[in-house]
Amino acid sequence: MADKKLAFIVQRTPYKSENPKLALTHAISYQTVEILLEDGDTVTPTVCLVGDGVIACLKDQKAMETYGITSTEMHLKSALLVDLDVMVCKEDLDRFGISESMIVLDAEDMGADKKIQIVPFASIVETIKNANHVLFF
Amino acid sequence: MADKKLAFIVQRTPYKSENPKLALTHAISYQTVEILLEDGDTVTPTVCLVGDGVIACLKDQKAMETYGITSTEMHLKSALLVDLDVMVCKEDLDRFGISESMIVLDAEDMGADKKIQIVPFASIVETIKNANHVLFF
Amino acid sequence: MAVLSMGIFSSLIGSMSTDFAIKLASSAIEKGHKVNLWLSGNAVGLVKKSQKHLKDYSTGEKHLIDLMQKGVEICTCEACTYARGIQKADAIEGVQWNAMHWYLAKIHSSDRVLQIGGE
Amino acid sequence: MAVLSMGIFSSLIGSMSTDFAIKLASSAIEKGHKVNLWLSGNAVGLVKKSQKHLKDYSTGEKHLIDLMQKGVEICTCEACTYARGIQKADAIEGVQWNAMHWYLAKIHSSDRVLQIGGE
Amino acid sequence: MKLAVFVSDYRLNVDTLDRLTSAKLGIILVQNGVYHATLKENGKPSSLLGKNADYYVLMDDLETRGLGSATIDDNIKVISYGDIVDLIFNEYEKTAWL
Amino acid sequence: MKLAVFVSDYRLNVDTLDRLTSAKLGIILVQNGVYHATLKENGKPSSLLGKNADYYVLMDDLETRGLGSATIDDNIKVISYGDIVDLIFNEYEKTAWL
Repeated sequence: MADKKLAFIVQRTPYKSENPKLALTHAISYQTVEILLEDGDTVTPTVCLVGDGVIACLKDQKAMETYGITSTEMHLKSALLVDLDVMVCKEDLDRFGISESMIVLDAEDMGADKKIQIVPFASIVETIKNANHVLFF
Repeated sequence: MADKKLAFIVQRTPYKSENPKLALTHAISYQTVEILLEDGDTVTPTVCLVGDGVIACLKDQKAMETYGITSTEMHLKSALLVDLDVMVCKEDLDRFGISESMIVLDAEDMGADKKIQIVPFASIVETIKNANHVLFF
Repeated sequence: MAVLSMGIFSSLIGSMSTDFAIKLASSAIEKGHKVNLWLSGNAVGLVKKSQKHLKDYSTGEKHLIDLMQKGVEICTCEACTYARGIQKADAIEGVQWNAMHWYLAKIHSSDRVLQIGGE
Repeated sequence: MAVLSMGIFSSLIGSMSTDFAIKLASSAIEKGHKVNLWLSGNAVGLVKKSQKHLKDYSTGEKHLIDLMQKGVEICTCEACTYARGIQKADAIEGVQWNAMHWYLAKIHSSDRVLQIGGE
Repeated sequence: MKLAVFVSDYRLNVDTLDRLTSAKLGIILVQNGVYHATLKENGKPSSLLGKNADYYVLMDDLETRGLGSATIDDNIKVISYGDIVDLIFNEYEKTAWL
Repeated sequence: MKLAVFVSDYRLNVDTLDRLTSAKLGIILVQNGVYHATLKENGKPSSLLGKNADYYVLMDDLETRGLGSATIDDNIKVISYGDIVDLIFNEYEKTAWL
């Protein structure tokens, strides 16, 4: 019986490679992983957006309307909906001049209790240190 | 009856994406294009390595020995063998400290008469200006 | 009417370059132009038929068919496609298979060329 | 003996990441370790069978078969693979098909994880 | 030379554009290139915007990324796919993709 | 934390590594990351080499790129795939791929 903590680190802009989106969808899949684990075993992912990765949380992404695909915003909301911790680096938001009013902060419209956590980079380093494994995207 | 001049611009390091290699193989294919053209029509490509693209002409690339694939060096030699003009930006070679002794200069071993042309960036701009179409890789 | 030839070298899913090329081709057709599309490198995966359109992923099949019906010529690089295990029998019908010189020949008769390279 | 799980997200041809992962997996096996390979994103193209090994292109099929014979478990992301038009009947035999949680489950029992991301 | 340069990424690893000279230069921001039109790192606009060029940005790609209502500088024209077709055929002779 | 960072590219668009702190840091240059070990732009070694870390470079990837006989700085150890396996399992606990 063990819990394994995983840190998913998204460091690059969305829509250039599939990887930022896949980081989210892979983290979200923790919800169903128990069918492949021994009883009592669990996996706890935390998603961290750093560097250019913070751009992923801009709100009102219309990817479905323009190109017929799910937006990264929607994937972030899905992550909140399944109770994942999603951390966004404050220093990087500040560097880009991205204010709280410009980003996804919650998924209340979908019924999620979790909220996006805007944290200093030091907290993300802590998350990496406390994780059993780290996945850089 | 017309000749169309094409400039193939390779701006990035080899082995990271397939594109620098594909620029060369596409240029090389001019050799057989006449079967699809009207009599007398021709295509004349010039390959230009600029920026990080100049790294492609380092010699003694052992891609076949290590990973079982044709090296970019071999593709450059094939380009010379089919009489293509291959220009390499002198300023960029200098910037990287790459001397003539470190690079492919000809394909004499394959029987090619053409040689790599080390030219100032201004000559590459001229090539772009004189081309009917430019293909950036 | 003028002729535009585009070379696409990026994967169907990921960079959004194929989505871009498909939309641009469609707009050029609507304006009465002729369009040729050359697929090479990782873009050749685009010709695999039976793509399942899941909303999380870009899709190409229905768009390619639509463009071909509107007169767009689409050709895949034979060697690139075979190297990835895709045979003619696996491919969307109507897509041409040829060597790289197809692209050069189309460029010869084009007014404009857009080579979508990058990484 | 220890367990290494690797996630591969890059195309078979282009970045050399799959070549790298295959060689690293092979070296780990030689040293007596257990290896799991998870294919997602553009890496799922790797499971298409009948890849023609042309010397200009990286190839995956024979290496995957070789690794599986040596006990490596290889799994492809179902949704990613279907989105690209590759069906189970098109795929190299022995490759597992599963949802993304397969990777997380393998990680749970791994000593080391190498997620090959990048662009 | 009348050159239309498509900038499709935010982090450009090539400096070709900086060194190219062209009688008429158009810079068309598409895909992640649209971030150049909206993001200000450390308060500064993208250095890409400081050239002697005509600037365009693709509306669809702004909207995709949550930037449909972002403030765009007056010297950058917001355009559609149809506009790109017209630019390529009517305003420029050659294209480059970065 | 004992972290092995794989650097797989020459132009890095991420600064995560610059900001990470780790008790023990290993930087393993693979793929186009090997150019960091050999290229000197404007006479200067790569800024990546200035960290408090143990450095490694993969021989196969040097050879692939025509750098098999290049001069490698003494503080960068030239290694094989087998060595990477041993490093991952014996010297470090976590890995990062840039």
